[in-house]
Amino acid sequence: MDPIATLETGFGYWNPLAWLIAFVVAGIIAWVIWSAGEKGYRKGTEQVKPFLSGNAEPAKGDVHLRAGNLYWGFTEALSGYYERIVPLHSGILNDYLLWYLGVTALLLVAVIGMGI
Amino acid sequence: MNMSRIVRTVADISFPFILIYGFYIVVHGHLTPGGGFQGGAVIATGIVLLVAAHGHEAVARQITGNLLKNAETFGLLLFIITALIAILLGQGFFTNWLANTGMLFGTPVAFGPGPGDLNTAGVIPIMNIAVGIEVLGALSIILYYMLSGAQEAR
Amino acid sequence: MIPDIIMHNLPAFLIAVPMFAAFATPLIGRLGNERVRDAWVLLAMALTAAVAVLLAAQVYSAGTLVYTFGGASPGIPVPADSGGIPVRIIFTIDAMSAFMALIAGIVGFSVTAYSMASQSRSSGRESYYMLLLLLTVGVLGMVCTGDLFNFFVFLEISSLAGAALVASRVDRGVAVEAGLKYAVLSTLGGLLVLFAVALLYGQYGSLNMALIAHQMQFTVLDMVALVLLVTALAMKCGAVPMHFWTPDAYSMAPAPVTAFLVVASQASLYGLFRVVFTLYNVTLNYSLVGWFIIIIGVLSMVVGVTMALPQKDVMRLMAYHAVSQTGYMLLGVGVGLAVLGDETLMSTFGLTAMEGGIFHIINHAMYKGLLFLTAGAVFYRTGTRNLNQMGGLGHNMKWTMVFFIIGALAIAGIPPFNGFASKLMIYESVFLFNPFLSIIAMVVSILTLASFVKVFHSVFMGPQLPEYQDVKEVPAYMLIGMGILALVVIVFGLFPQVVVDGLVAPAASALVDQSSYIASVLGGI
Amino acid sequence: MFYNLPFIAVAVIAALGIVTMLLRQNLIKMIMGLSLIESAVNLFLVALGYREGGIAPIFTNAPAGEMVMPTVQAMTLTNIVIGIATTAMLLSFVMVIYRKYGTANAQYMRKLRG
Amino acid sequence: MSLSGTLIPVFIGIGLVFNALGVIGILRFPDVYTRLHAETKTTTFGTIFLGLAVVIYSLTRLFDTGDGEYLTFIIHTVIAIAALAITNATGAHAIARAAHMSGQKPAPCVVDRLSEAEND
Amino acid sequence: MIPFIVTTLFAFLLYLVLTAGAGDLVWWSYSEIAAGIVLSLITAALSRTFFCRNRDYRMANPVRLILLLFYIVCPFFIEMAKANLEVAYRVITGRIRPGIVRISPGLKTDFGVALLANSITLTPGTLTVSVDDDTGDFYVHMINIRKGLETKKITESEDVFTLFQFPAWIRRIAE
Amino acid sequence: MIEVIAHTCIIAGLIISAAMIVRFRDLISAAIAFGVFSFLLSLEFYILQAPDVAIAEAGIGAGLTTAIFIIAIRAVGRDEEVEE
Amino acid sequence: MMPGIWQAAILVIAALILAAMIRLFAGPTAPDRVVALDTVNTLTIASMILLGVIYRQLIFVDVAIVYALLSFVGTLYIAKYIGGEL
Amino acid sequence: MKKAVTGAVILILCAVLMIPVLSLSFGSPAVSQGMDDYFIAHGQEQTGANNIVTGIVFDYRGFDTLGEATVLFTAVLAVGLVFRKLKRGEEYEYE
Repeated sequence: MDPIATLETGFGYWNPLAWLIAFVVAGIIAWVIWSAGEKGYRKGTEQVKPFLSGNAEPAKGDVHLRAGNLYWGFTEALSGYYERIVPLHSGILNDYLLWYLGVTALLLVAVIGMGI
Repeated sequence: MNMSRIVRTVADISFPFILIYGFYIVVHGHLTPGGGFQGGAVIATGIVLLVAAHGHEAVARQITGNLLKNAETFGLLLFIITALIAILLGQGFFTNWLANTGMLFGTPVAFGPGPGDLNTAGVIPIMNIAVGIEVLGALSIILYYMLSGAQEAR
Repeated sequence: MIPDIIMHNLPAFLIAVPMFAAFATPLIGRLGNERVRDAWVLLAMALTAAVAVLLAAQVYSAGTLVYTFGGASPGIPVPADSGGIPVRIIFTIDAMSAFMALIAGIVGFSVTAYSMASQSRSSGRESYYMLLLLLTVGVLGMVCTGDLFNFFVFLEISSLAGAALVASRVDRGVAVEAGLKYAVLSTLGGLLVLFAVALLYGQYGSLNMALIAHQMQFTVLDMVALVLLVTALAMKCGAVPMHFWTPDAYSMAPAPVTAFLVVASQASLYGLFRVVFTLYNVTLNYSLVGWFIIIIGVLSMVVGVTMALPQKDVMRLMAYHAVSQTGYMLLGVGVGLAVLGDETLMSTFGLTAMEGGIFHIINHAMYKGLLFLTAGAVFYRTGTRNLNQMGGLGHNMKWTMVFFIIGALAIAGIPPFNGFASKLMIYESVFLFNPFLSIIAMVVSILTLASFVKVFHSVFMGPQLPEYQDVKEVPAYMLIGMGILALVVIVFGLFPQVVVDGLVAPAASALVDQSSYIASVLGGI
Repeated sequence: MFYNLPFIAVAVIAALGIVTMLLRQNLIKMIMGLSLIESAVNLFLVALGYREGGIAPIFTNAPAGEMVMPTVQAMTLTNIVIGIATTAMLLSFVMVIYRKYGTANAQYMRKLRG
Repeated sequence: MSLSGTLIPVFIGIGLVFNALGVIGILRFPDVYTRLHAETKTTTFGTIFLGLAVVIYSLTRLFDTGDGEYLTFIIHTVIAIAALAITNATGAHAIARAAHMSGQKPAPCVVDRLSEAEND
Repeated sequence: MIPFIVTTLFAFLLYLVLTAGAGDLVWWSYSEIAAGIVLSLITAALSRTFFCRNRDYRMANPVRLILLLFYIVCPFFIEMAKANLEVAYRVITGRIRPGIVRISPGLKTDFGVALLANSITLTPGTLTVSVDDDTGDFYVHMINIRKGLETKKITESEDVFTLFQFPAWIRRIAE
Repeated sequence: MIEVIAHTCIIAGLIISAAMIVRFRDLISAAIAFGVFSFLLSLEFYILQAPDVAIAEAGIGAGLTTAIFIIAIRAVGRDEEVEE
Repeated sequence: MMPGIWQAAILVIAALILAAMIRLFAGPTAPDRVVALDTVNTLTIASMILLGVIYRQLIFVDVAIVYALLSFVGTLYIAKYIGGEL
Repeated sequence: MKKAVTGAVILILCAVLMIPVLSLSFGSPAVSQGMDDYFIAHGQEQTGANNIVTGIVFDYRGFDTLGEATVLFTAVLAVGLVFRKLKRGEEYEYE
């Protein structure tokens, strides 16, 4: 293996080329399996038509999941967190300045308190 | 949209004086308090005074925005080219390549208090003039823009 | 091949070329038509990038470079009769500076190429190009300078140019709101930086970083100055909880500007590292400041990624990811700082953590720039950034989709792209320092992947929507801009060790090694 | 202590500027606060370089005496010009915001949030 | 020498007295126009006298030392005072006019021909 | 062309006054004079249209300038001193009787109007509030109106100025 | 000693005018107070032997900044709106 | 010659500046405040001329000229705004 | 709550701003003034400018001045950019 592509992290190593080769091998295997599929499949016939739970597939525009619907469960589960964190981004300039100066004051107290 | 006749007349009469005084500050920057920024600001304030007296459209007909923009660009280019020439002469960027050479602006100066001579200080007068032109253009054009924006707002 | 006069004055040209180009742009624009002006700007950016590359080559081969402005011979920083005090402005370019300049050069060039097409429909293009060049000047000056006041001046240049570019789409006023927030915060930060510089000057009577670092006493005033500098620069680089301007500014700016603003904020990050490592190094209370940086890093990672998940504006989502990724850099370098005093810990994992953090800087600049550019490409064709209204663009914008996939996989840390390499270094080294932090970093990485899956799905996947039937691929200039960055991402991903050995490790060791920095300026004291 | 007058002025003016920026909602007022802080920094710089009984660092017709420190004055000049540039830019932003939003109050300037 | 030695304190005294009167005037008078009277006339006059004191001082120095710089000093002082007089008067006029245009009436006013002229 | 020359001369004169005492060529040095010429030309190029707005070159006459100087030193200064004493009296006693009156000096030129207005503002208890652009009438705020003056529609300038008749002086100078 | 007292007076004026800037609700009044502040700051620079800075502050602070603030106030409205 | 007289004059002028600030604070309308501004301006110029003598730095009077010429601009703009002409 | 935090922040920053008042001494600046003494001693001969401040602004620290001029230029560009006349159809949607 070409050592040039190996990343020594100090604890182990990682080789992207090996990973790529593994990826290609997996792809070849998949292709072999795919090409060994059913021979009787013909395009343009009734058998191509997809069904969802026995019903005909709805129009294409309807099945597209819009972005707002994704991860609804995640945000719902963490709603307690989000209810706290989103109002912090209030859009008010005074608040932003207060955060900045507040962190400055906090660190000032910490550093000077520790230093003296 | 403009002030009374008295203010206009006084502004007209004092404008050349402010201008020549600003130039005096600029070219004497290396001798007396002042320099490019201060002189440029004085001249720009003179233009601001005219704008106050006559309204900015009337002034912009005489001293156009394009003229001021060109002045700004010209000043900056003169400044950076003056600094770049030093590289061509084999010295570092921003070297004072005229000082103490005896050429224009190159009269050597001895240490200690003295009356001062206009013909000294190398590239500093050139840079003073460049910065003066730039500042005068920049500050006045800012005012022009803001006035036109303010009129658009109403 | 290249004349000596250029090779000797590379640091000067690094600033002078884009600056001169910016000043001359109105002139060129008046002489020729728009095409000539575009070519001029592109040429200037290319020259800047070339100078940056040459400079990096010089620095990496010959060590720290010192350039004195105004001196008859630029290589001699300290005049003979001044008693060992450098009186002029000095550029001190070590490996870290050259590394940052390289990033700015690459991203700047690809962003300019992209802008040639993406800005073609908007007015005020001349000002736009000039401001972009000036923003580059600000960033390059910030990373190269060795003088505190000069640092402040360049900080102001980059703040003002950045704010103006953010506000450049004035139509609805929203962009101006973002620009105002950015400008007010960064001006206040700049003033506090100047206050800190004044405090340092009041004690040591000098403005040169090396000399101040050499004489540093760490009195109470130094502590105040340290805090003011650290918080101001952390605010400028968008660390939580001072990150609030970041999503606003990043999402409202034109896409190429956002891609470059990432570099600008990383220049602030560089300033932060420079302050804690070079200016204060041995005198510093390592663990406290180190832990401060670690904490704001972890907060940035978590808050950034969680805020990114429910966003529906694609630019805003990516902006929160920029906050999150900044956290990785802060974490890596913060761990290095926290163990700076301990030789054994430093050699076991501290240096590796820092290398990871610094490697992540360049990776982040590349892939985040790429992602912003793809978002801009989508916006260019569809006119919307709302994820809820998009879909099925993959059918028509194949190249954009490919570039997006590359960027998204890289940011999520999927092998074999470059994000994985740097994140791996951070995970492993931080695990030895504190396993908990490492786990948080991994979780954040997973959430990053999740949110980019969301973007990918809702923008490119799905059936062709009726309103986007006749969307075409973006113009070639934009593809060139994205292509350069994608190429860098892939190359860095495939050959990480080369990059780490050649670029990152020297930068990290230059950052840690304060004494050689001082010696290069003051000459072996 | 008593003689640290300019430094006291610096502290008070900077504190007043910070108060203005934190507590006032009008954007122009906040920019005035920013200008106050900037003036305070300028005064701080100049006061740092003052030497007791010194004269201005100009040799033209100068009387005899020790000179005050010139570097800080150069820095202050730079900062003054930067200050006017920043102020002009911020004020023009505020003008545009007023035109688009109909308000110059920071509490209502919050279309970007969340 | 003795002449200048007495003149300078006298002039400074006059100048300070008039400046003080001006400040008292702006504090005491009832409305903006009368305050402008105090401000414009007395402070300008007082400053002119202070400037005269400075000029006399410089003249004595000029005759003592023969330095060209004192000549410059005198000229610049005179210019400063001239500029001050012109700008002060014009500024006072501008403020008075603006105050009147903004609808501020003179408070204990005997006669106001301007408002009458505007109302016509 | 004439405005340019007039403005140049004016600016050059000012420059010479500003830099007096710099060198050995009488009071100036050669470089100062060279710089002065160049700068005056630039100044004239920028400001000639403002300086000579009405193409009125009466004030370029040296006799008028000398008269102006005399006017400022003698009558004007005396009136000013008197005015100040009066205002001082008013300040101390608080006895005022203010009002705005209209006077009609009949001046035409801009310079004359401005000069008179500034003179009025700096002298006897009067303050120019406004000036009518068409007729050249002044609206003057007086701090103490003598009894009986308020009834006149247009106040005579003799009632305002007691020692010296400013309008006459200024007519002699500027018109 | 006299100079110190005069200096104290000027510093006091500086602080008072700064406080007025903060306190005035009327933006025009605040701008006027800003003008006074600039004057006194310039005088302070003058006392601290920095004539260059004093000229810059006089030209920029007293003239231009006031003008720019006034223009902005003209566009934005005079009263400082207070949150209900 | 009396050495302290210039300093005493400065002291008086500084006190007068403080007194003028009362009008700045109290002035019921904006024009009143502008009157205070003009007063402070005049007094500042006076003190600058005097300080030029005290410091024996004769070139300092340049600052006073700049002041006298330019402080007028701010006044004009405020007057213009108050008069509703801007 | 927010008011208390604001007050605390202001108080802390005021206290910190008082530190220079107590520890720096006005009138007798830094211990090492080598740079300024160098400028005063050599500036006049090296640059030829009688005004040392101008000498520093344009010679020793001329690069800062270039940056400062650039800041002014940037501000002009910014003001011109936000007040520019928009082309027709150059409106972007938001929300």
